[in-house]
Amino acid sequence: MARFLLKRFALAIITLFMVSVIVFMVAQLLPGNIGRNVLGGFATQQSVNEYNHALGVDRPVYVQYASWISKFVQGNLGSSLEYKVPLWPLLRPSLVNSLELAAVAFVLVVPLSILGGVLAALRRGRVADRVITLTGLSLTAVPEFVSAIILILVFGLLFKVLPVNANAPPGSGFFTHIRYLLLPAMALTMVLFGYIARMARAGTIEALDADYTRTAFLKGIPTRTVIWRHVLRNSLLPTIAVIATQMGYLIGGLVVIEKVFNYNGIGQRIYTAASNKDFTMLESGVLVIAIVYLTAMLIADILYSVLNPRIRHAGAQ
Amino acid sequence: MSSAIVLPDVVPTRVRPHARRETLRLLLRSKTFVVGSAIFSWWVFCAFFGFAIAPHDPTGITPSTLVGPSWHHLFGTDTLGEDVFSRVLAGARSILTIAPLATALAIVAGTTLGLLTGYMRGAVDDIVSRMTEALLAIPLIVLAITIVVAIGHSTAAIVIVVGVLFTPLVARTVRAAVLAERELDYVPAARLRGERAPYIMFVEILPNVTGPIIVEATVRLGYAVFTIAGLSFLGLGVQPPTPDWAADISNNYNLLESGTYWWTVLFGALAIASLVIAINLIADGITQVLER
Amino acid sequence: EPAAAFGATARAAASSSRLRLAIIPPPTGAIEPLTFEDQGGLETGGICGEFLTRATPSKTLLPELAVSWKPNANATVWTFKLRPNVKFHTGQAMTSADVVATWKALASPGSQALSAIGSYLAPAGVVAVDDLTVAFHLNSSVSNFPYLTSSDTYQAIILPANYKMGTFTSTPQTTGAFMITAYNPGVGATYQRFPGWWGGTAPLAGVDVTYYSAAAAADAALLGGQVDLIGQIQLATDRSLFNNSNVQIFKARGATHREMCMRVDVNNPLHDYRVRQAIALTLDRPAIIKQLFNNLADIGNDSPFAPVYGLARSVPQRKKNIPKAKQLMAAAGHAKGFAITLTTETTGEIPELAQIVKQSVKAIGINMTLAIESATAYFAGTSTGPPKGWGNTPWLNADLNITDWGSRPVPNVFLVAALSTLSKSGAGVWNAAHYSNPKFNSDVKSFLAAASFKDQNKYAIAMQQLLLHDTPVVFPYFYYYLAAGSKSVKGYVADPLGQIYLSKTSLA
Amino acid sequence: MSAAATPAPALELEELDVAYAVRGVEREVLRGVSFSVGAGEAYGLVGESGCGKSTTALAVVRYLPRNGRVRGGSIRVAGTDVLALSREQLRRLRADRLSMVYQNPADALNPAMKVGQQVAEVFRVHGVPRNEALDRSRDALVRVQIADPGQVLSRYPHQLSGGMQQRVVIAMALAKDPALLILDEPTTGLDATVEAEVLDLIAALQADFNTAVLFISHNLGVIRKMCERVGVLYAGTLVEEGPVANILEDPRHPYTVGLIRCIPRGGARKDHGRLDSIPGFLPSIGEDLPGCVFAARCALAQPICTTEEPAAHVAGNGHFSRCHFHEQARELPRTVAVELGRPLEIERSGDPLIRIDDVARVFRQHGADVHALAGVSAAIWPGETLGLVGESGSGKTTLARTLLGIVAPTRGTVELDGRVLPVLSRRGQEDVRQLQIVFQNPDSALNRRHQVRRILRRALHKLGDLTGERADQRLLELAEEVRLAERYLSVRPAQLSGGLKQRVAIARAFAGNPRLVVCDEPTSALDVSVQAAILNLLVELQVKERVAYLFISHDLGVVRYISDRIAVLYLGRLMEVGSAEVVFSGPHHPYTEALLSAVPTIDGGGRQRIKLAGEIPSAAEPPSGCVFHTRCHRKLGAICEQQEPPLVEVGEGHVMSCHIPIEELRRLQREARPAPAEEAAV
Ligand SMILES: Nc1ncnc2c1ncn2[C@@H]1O[C@H](COP(=O)(O)OP(=O)(O)OP(=O)(O)O)[C@@H](O)[C@H]1O
Ligand SMILES: Nc1ncnc2c1ncn2[C@@H]1O[C@H](COP(=O)(O)OP(=O)(O)OP(=O)(O)O)[C@@H](O)[C@H]1O
Ligand SMILES: [Mg+2]
Ligand SMILES: [Mg+2]
Repeated sequence: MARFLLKRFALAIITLFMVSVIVFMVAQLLPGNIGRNVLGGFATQQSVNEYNHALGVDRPVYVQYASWISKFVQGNLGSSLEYKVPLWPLLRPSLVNSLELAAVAFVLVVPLSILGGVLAALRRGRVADRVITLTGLSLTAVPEFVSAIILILVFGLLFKVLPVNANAPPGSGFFTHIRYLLLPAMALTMVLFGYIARMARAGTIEALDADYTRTAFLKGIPTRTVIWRHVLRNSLLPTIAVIATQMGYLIGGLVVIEKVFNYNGIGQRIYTAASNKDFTMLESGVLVIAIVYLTAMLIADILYSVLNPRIRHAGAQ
Repeated sequence: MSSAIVLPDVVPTRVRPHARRETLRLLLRSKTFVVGSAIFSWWVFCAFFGFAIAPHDPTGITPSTLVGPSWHHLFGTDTLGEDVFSRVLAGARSILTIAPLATALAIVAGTTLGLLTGYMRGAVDDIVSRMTEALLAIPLIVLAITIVVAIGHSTAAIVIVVGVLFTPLVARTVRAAVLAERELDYVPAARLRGERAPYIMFVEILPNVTGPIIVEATVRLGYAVFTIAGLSFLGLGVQPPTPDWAADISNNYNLLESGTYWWTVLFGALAIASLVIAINLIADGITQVLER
Repeated sequence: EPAAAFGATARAAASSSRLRLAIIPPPTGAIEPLTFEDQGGLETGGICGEFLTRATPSKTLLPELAVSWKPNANATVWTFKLRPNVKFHTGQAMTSADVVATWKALASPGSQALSAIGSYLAPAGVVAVDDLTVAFHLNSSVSNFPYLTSSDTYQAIILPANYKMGTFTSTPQTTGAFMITAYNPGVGATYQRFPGWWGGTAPLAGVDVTYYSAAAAADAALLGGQVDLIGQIQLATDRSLFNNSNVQIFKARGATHREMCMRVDVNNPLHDYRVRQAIALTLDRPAIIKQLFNNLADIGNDSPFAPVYGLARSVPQRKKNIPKAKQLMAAAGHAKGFAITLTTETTGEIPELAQIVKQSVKAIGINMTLAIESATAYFAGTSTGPPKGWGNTPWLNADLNITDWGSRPVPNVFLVAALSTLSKSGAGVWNAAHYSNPKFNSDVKSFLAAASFKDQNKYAIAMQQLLLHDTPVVFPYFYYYLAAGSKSVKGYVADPLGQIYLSKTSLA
Repeated sequence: MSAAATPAPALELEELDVAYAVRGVEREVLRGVSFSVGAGEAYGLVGESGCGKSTTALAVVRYLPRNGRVRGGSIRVAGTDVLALSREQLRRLRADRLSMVYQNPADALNPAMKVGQQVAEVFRVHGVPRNEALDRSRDALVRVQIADPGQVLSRYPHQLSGGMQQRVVIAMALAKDPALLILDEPTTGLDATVEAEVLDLIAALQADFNTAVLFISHNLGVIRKMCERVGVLYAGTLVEEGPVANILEDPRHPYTVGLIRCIPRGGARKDHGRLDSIPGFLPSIGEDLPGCVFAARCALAQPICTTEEPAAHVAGNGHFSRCHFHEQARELPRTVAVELGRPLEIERSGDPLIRIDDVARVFRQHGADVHALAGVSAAIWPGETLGLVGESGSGKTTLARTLLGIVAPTRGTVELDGRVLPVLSRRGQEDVRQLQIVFQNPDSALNRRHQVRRILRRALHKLGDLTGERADQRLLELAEEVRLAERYLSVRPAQLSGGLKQRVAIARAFAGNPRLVVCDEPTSALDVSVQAAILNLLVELQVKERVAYLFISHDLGVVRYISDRIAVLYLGRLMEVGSAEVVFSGPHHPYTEALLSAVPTIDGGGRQRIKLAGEIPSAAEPPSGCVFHTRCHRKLGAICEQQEPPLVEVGEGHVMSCHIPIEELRRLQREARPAPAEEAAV
């Protein structure tokens, strides 16, 4: 297992490298001369050149990449072109926010959708199944901004039970934070429920049809026990991976939701960076997300291999 | 015993009707598929004739702004006095041109890539797989936004961006299918006939992976709509006054908070939802039939 | 490290007498008085900063850090007496040295204030007379110069002589009633009441600013009771706040407006003044004002002379007149109309306005395509230098565009920067129509020099007529500057230019 | 019914009707099946694939697939009516009285749970405390002759070999000392040697537990070995039932007769004559069969057979047959003329067609080097058949693929007519044509999206250089040669039965008159009736085209029938090569000896079983010296562990790799076997 994880880790590193290359290339696409964008129209060409030189953006691309990435791995993310302040202090709170939101959404959606999926599987073909599957399908289908808006209307303005902005007032306690994050988290739940539930359902059905489940039943084990001990253990394995793959989206892909709830997540940061051509912010931000995502994947791998003896003993026979 | 009766091979043969027709029949039995395609075809119809059948000029600005739903204005009017009903009908066009084009692009490119990597394996495969992994590590919308901001949000740009970003995802699915296929003996059998790689990939394997590809295509289409709507909600969509569901929502959703004026948003939202749901229903139906 | 500080001070701040303020959109770039030019920036700076004088919607000028001022005979030298024992947030006392330092910087290259003052004032012209007296030696006579020293030249926040660029948000060092104690770019800022303020004690203990990028989110926050005040709102983007019993709208009639500029110097139909007139004649301005502002705007007469200025009122208002427009088109040889692209930005109601224009000009056969870009894209690129002196930024070079303009207490900037011929002195730097008319230029000079209102009006009328004829720019309306607050906000006065002046504001 | 004599039969089926709902339509699978299994009796259920064996079993344990339904009849287990039970009662029944073991042990065990937990569960349901349950589990494993139970209990299923897994499953099944044990093809998919082990085990256990056993299999040999009475199931109907010996030696139903004739028995060889076969195939489920279910394929069929359902005609001592003409059954005319295929005289003096010289192949599998082939040398002469036998994983397929060039050897060469052949991708079209293959599984060998015609035409084009007119012409001839009715040309493989598919595959292989065709277990996926037809076809083609075969199979009977020479492979090494006769009659290599002894024959008796010690070693770390020494029952001692015996000629054309001198072997093996059954049977 150790070597399995080592392999995964190595792969993650390679992937990370690829990400950095991709994002750097994409950033190069952004039009306009950095110095000009930053100094504005009235600056003289000469001062612009000086600025660019100071930034080193007049060097060949690969040199820039090298210096950027080498700084990055040393934990130096450089500073924002737009705000002219170090990046990390900007990104960190946003990242923390994103993680908080993701966490809340997670706590909501994972149990819910797994429950739904398993239930649907157990009631395969019956009404409950159809209902769960179709609701999930529909919820997933509705673009996040639509569901978000509706949630705001209902809970924020009609009943006034939940705050419509996700940012808890500074200094407020844990539960207040949660309260503030509830609406966006619910919106996310809507988006993800169908997807995860679907996977859980498929996995459970597969396990239900498996021979070993038959064996268990023929042993005369009570249904509930069979489901717990034999079916779920195998059926939820794939779901773990599925959930992990959503981390990227949960952390950095919430541009729309964050906009609607004016939540200062890393998605917003990157979005503004992109639209304001804040190259450094964009590059480092995306890389940070990638790191979080890959970490999540690694954790999933570990979980997976812990729960799945086949992998745990890979090579050991 | 030369007097042996040699029975000719006359037995009730199990020649079922043509496979493809069979599949179609099954599809038509599947409720989800039928409902889905019904809704979907309605929107396709609107994409073609929406402007024609719209009761009012979808881009006709009138002084009667924000009028609630009525017989004259079924879905009411928006802040510019444009008829929402007409805009919803006509709005199908923009999304139903961009999304399918993007998907088509992704499918064609992705399938080729998937076949190559799945059949050839080796270095190409590794590199592409890493690439895919890398792309998955970056939230798609973020990449999309960045590139669109970079190259400007023309229709072509969005089609290409979404298409390209979806390509590796499609490739991954196809690759998986191909990996399973290449283990089957008809592949070595072909090689033992002296067939060349391209023939094996496109003539032997491709027809056997159409199932997953079709499913993927429908699923992707759903995500394409989702993504493109998101972009256009963020203001990276078509130019006004061209009617566009997501854009109209994003222009009007601030009205909701007043409690009134819900009609300026609701119908667009329903339109998007119904379209994506329809697509998912179709995908669901196809999956069930193909994977039975 | 701002983020930490933000959290830190915030913890202490739960008292109800703190105003929760929504600013939209977030400042772009660093908060640097000398160089900021965006709404978010000037609002963030203005809350803690003060000026020599403060403009009011009623056009009267109030003393702030200056107590009195007077010109010489021909209004080329203005002498300001400064307020005694004013303290900076750093504790040091304000003297003429600080004012001179600030104003020399404002008059030097790289200062964004040049657009307002560059054409009259050189750094050398700013001199300290004594500890509390400063004299401005202008290179031409400007009768309404004091207005340019007011809060409306929003870069002109008085800073200590030893101010270091880039430290504005990290160390409180202005003179205002509130001192900025934390700033988190794109997220928010925190202000604390300044005990040593010369004006006494402000009612509010402090201000918590949250930046919003979507109006709807801010509205939701106000309606949901998460903010008390929104710096600027608009019917088009914040309709839900209007005729809502829980919301009070603060109006400031001013000269805030949109300019539809038509390049006069490229060879396309717009080159012909008759075409430009025709386009202007297709607009039904009262209807537009009703539709976009619910009548909270003054009608524009295609000149910067907003009704608030009371200038050139005698000139008849341009009205919608399709037949005439058609004639003009025909006369210009475009009876069949033509196709053209209108480039503009996604700011406030501008997209709607653009659509209305598109629809209006259909009547005279013009087929207009809209290219509506994000403000960033619209203002991106260079605005100086080749090819024609305006660089390559869309907003100064598109054949036909619509740009948002802030209010000014006096029309100087509009006349000098936006309509005069481009020159070293900084005139014409924002002349998006590339309009150039010697007569107009000289009228501008005379107008600026004219001491009496009567004379000013005379030149105004002349210019108004020139502009009506040449129509380089369509000024469809001057809309009121609006802010929105919860019912609990007391004593807040909206400012036409968007300064958020909170020293007299309180929460019930 | 004799079985009914015993007081409370362990199992009693009466007029059982089962149907599967396929797309809304209920299709009959079991049509009034009645039989009973007496307490302590072992009852066999045979029939070709798809006839309803598993369905019967699943119906008994009330675990039919979701779309399955018992439409009528009754099932009684030890007196209790299974169908009438409530959920809870059913659970109890399963917990106490009823057990089932099915085909694939790997799937039958939960991959995510330790074996220990899984076995313990059986006791836990009876409320036995955890650690006691564990102890009992240990005993259970001991009973199924697992060497160190503690070890096994703490492992996960995937860490056990197939044989081990099946033992565990059986242990679980017997742990509760059930009244009825259902075994559904418990050994299919296991290697001959392992199968023998497991069967012995079951036999032994059944003896001392005296549990009633319902033994399901399609292998008559196994049934004979394991059961007292047997029922022959065809198309969901029990067509014949009776004591095993009667059924096999004196069958009264044409179907049974046909089945038995299909099997290459005793010393049957291709040059002694063709095998008989049953034409056509099993009716698909739910087909409407008013008369005798077998009528369509029966050579005795008369009009009455298609209209009237035959009654059960009793032929004494509980032997009955549902056939209108049960007396004539034995005179069932052959469907294939016995016509002696003239033995091809093979000219071995000249150059061989193919020579494999010291071919080795190593696969890298997670970290370990798997030596699939370790220096194999062999030759095949034109027109001959070289049979290749060996347990699973011994390298048969790898050898074949190396020869074809699909797999590149890590060492050694493959020569065609004395020319060294490169790997496939570098072979010229001419060489490609020379060597073709028939795969084990026709489903995977044929492209399911291509019509038969297209498949064959392409083959003709690439291998036979034929196009247009001539191609069409040849196509028809080809179809004719493989007995493929023309109407099948225009369908897709999915619509063909296994046998027809294999015919298509063969036709494809012969499209360009190849000189060597590799047959990798070409019949192991087929039912015996079809297998016979395929074997006949292969022989015919060989006679006609003088093609050489490399014939791989697990089934020694089949190999013996079709091969001229036989090579025995073990862990990627040749143990013995010789003419079919010699290899079978001996003296043979100890391993060969063991293999032969493992095969259960219809004729019963046979040799006494030779137990092979331990498991097949992994090809990743092969034993030192003679790779077989770890399991060899004739192991000499140290020498076997240290020196690898050379492959020496021990008789003309008979080579062997063993330290024991040939004469010694002959003597030992004489003693071991008083009266060899084969010679008798020839
Ligand atoms: N769930 C199902 N739905 C529809 N048809 C089925 C189902 N399960 C089995 N069948 C069909 O019912 C028939 C009998 O199946 P069954 O598995 O009992 O045959 P079998 O004798 O066990 O065959 P084998 O020897 O291959 O195991 C076959 O034709 C099979 O295709
Ligand atoms: N592609 C491969 N990669 C890794 N190992 C392989 C590969 N192919 C075969 N092997 C290993 O080589 C050994 C021989 O395999 P092979 O398939 O030749 O045996 P076989 O005699 O054909 O078995 P069977 O009778 O089950 O078909 C086995 O241990 C197998 O695991
Ligand atoms: Mg079966
Ligand atoms: Mg094999």
